Amino acid sequence: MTADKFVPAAPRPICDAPPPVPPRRHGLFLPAALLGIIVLGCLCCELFIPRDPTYMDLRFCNVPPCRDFPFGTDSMGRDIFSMIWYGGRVSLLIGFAAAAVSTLAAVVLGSLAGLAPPQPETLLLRANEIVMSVPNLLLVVLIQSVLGKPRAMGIALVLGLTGWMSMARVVRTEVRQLRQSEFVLASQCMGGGFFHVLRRHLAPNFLPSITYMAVMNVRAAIAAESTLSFMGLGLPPEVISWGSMLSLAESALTGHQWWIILIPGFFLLVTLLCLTALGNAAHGGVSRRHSNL
Amino acid sequence: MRHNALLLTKKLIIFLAGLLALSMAVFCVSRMAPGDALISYYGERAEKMSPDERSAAEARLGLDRPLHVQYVRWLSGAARGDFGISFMYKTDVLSLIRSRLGNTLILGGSGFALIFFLAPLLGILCTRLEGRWPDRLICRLGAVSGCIPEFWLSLLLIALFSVTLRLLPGSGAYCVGKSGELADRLEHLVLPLTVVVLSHLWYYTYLVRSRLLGEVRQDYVLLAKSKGLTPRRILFRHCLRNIMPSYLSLMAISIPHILGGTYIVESVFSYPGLGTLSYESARYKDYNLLMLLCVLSGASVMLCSSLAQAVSRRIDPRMRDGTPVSGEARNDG
Amino acid sequence: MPLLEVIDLSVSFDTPGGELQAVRDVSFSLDAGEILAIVGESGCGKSVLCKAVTRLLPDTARIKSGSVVIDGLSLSSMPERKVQKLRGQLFSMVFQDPMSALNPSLSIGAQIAEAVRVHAPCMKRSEVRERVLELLSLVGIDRAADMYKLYPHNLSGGQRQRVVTAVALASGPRLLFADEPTTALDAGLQTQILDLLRDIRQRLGTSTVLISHDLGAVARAADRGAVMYAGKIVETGTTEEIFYDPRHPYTWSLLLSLPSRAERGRKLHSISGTPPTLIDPPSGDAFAPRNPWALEIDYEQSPPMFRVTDTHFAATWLLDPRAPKITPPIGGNDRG
Amino acid sequence: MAEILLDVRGLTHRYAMTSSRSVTALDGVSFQIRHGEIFGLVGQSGSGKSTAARCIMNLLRPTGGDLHYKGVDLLDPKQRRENRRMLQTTRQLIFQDSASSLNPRMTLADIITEPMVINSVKPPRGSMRAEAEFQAAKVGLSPSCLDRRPPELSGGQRQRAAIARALCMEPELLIADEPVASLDVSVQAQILNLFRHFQTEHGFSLLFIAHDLSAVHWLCDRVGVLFHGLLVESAPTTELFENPLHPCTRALLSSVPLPDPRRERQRRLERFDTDTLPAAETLREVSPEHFVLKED
Repeated sequence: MTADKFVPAAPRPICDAPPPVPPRRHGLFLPAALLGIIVLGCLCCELFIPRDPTYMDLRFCNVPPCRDFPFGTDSMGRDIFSMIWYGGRVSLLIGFAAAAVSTLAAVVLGSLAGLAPPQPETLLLRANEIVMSVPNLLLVVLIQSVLGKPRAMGIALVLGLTGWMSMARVVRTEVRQLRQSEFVLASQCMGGGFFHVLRRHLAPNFLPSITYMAVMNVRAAIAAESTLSFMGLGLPPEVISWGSMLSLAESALTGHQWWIILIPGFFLLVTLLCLTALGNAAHGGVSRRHSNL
Repeated sequence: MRHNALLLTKKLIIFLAGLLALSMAVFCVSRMAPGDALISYYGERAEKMSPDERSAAEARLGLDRPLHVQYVRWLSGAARGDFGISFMYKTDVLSLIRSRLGNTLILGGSGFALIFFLAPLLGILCTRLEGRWPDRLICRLGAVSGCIPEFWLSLLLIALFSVTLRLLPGSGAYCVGKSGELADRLEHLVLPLTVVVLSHLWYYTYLVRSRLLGEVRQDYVLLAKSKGLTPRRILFRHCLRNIMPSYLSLMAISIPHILGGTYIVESVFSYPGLGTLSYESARYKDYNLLMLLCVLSGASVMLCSSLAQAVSRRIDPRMRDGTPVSGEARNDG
Repeated sequence: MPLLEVIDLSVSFDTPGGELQAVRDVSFSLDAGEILAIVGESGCGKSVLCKAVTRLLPDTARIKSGSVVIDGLSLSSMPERKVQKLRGQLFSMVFQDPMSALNPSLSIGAQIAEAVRVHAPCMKRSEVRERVLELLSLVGIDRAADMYKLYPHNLSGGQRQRVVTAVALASGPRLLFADEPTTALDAGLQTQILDLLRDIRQRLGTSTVLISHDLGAVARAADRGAVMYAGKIVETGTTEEIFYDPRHPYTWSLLLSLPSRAERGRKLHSISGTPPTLIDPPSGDAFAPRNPWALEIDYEQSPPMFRVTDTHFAATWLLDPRAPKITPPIGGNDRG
Repeated sequence: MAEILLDVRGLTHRYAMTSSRSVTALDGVSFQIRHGEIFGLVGQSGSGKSTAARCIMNLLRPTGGDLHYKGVDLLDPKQRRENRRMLQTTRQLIFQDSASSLNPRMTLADIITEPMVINSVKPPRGSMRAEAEFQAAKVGLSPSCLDRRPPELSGGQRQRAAIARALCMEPELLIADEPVASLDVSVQAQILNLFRHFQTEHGFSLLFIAHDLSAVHWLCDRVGVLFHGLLVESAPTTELFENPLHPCTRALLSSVPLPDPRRERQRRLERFDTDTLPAAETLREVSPEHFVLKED
């Protein structure tokens, strides 16, 4: 140590900004890739499916998986491998269409309730409560009977119309919270109009939870379609979807044809799981504070 | 005292108005739907009827009147406790429901009880071991079980336990002629109950877990810890107590939800309960049955949500004193 | 022998950005009946230090080195179960926000009674009640019997902090850690709570470690002070020494930036820049980049604790005999 | 004497708690702010300081009283609509908590230029980015901060950004609601210096709301003391601190901590009980500019 270091230091530039926080990594690759494969496979199924999925070849009923029929055939002699990809289209379409309807309804009605003065708000909430009080299954059947013969888009509409209620409540509370937040007040002080506040402040803060809800709606709609079709309330067995494929499952139970139950169900489950993982990622994790316990 | 009576009356009026609105909506929707109600009464025969016979039949069932007249007739009957007859079963709707209600209550009630007790226990386990393998395992399993559609899970269980292993019965509530035997009933209950519990348990566990995780991040946990309390005591006496109001009100709201969840399970397992009944009534347009089922479930939902409010008002001292829980003191700094 | 002795304590957190060194080689001691104030700005590690000493840190924190000895018991090497038995009895804590530190759904009587009963499980109901009432009047709450059944939201901020203090005192601890007990309160209430701490020391002989960012609180309540910056104690001494004869440039800057010291209308002294991040902190004196009195060596080597008097130590190269003499902006014979 | 910019007369606000119960946050508060003056509003927490600020910014609708700003009646919707642009640009508010008053999903550059975007002002320095850089440099923020979002920055940096946002429209009345309450001592000094510097440079009027009396003493020209929604005393700063007349003011002054152990330990708190406050009082001028609430 030398004495010449004991001299007043020359002023040095001060680094003001803290270093950027490294982005957190989610284990998202697997679900995204799986879902991508399933969606792509369903969309481009004409390119690779070996047989016409609607063709009923009565010579080959209930064939277990083998080289000709990788996933076996069902009780009407259709090739399950082809049906999976072809029917997935319908299932995914219903899922996305229904989610679009229900998310739209939830966002519009939820925001209305969140922005409305107390009196109309209670009215909206009451109405919501009454609709929610009918078991979902009954509601679906009711609306469907109004709409008439089951078709894919009809089912999507029905599922969309019955799936928005709880989402609307979430939207309402979020809108209320955001509306009272100080940065919205600040923007109003500066003269920001309704649409400015909506575009610059509400929507960006709102997007994660909307995405989450939309993804969860897709998930719920796909599951509901399969349940309905299985119970004979949805698509008839002639219209191929994962749900209608499973509607043959009950007879397959007694005949020990496991592939008829397992394979479509497995695809269904994988899709639902991937959607859940993606939805949770969009929602963001739990708060980063530490447990005090 | 007077204040309370007034409040109660107000609630009662809101409740009745809600039921009225619900019944009106269901009435309109179901009658406007295309399809033939006579099929449920006369079966195949309805399709071969001549126009005269048809109108006679409709007149006999009161279906020829204008919609509002039909509704008023239904309403006045309902006020006297007469909900009409089921077109399909040709018996009084009320007694029909009464005969099936018990089965649904056994399945749904025991499922509800299991979920009600297991969810906090699992939630506490997860909170205690947050981030370690049991917590992660429960979360993963929960995510999977929450995704499986109920009917498919039922199919898998039936395929495994009753078709392949032949251990447990896969359909019905009891074997023919054994409706009084407890063991037989229990045996029939195992599989449907498993499905009901598995498909709902995760959701509630997750809720309890995330609430508890929020609680253990509060400062009062540190104070309790610096008193010298053990973590278990803090969890049970402080954290669990604090989430109880919201948990109880959530569970109260969920009663109809869990009961509704049994509908699908019932129909897969051909379990004679309200689920199969409501499904049939909607499908075959058994108007009176449908109306009563909807009104009943609506009433139960509304009752349960008032129950939920009452419960949380009673338990939470902040609500009991009439102070809003949050957003009141914020106005001034 | 001092009641509390902390030697070379270092605490780190594992964060996504790397290892955050919240507390770095901190040593201090506290005698029985003494009030020591640890002052510093937010993020300097004073709260972490307090929680590390009382073993209340979350799982993500690691005590890397050092030892904590309270009343001859080595706390840092003790299993958690044993520490649990000592909490409340040997040492106890008062927290910053009295609203969140009290459980909102238990009555304050129940919360104090719980603290009484932890270490005296055989006590009778009536005795517990007696003791709770005694504690409530000790912390200056009138009409204790009426307050017993009230809930935290029924009380005002000052009363809540008094209740928290009562909880902390329930089992007669010898050492009290008060983590920013006055931050959430109005100035008048701050003074009252600080006076309460002194009053308790007077009556029960409880030693107190007072953690604060407020120099006024230190001036009112503490016998000794320790100034913390970027995870280290940079200066320690009696309160008089810290306020009337500070030696560390950071202490100077803190005192000079107070508006109550400044002349009306004259620019306030302010510290430029922001504190360093404690993830990978700079070598040398962490305060050097913001220090107008910095020496070249400050950027290279961190200073040791230089002795000023037997009670007064400061970690700055300015106290080295080789350093140039500068006139301190505060100190010498300046009496405020 | 400069002309009056903001005239508050008999401002009253009640928060409705339930249909039957309400809490009076402001009770007939009157004060004036002149051009180029710093007016401090002090009081304990819950004395109605923030409510006053929000009423003046038209964020809350007062239950009674008159508010005039530059001759515009702030409570008259018609006049407000006619002068909308003037009101939006010349009145600015800085909140206490910069963490919640800045949108966590916007970058600092966007935050600082937001008022210009809203009022579609053509940036005098070419682009919005250049404008943001200019304003940031003025408040001492390095340009590297401009692409960050508020949660990544320290409290002091966020509050600087909030000030930059308020100043970029060159306001005539700046209302700062406890702008330094949640900041550290050294950062507080930086921010207070900034206020002082900009006030002398731009000559705007500042309504400075605080509970820290030493900061108010250092910064303000005139001070008003609020107590439970009542303005009990208002006077030029030195006059108020040297000659406090109302017991509330004296109690408040006696609670200021001193960074000096010997004097601090001798300081005695003056107690003041709410019950001793007489029911009917009016504000009277006892010496020039010094108003005290006195019994009729």
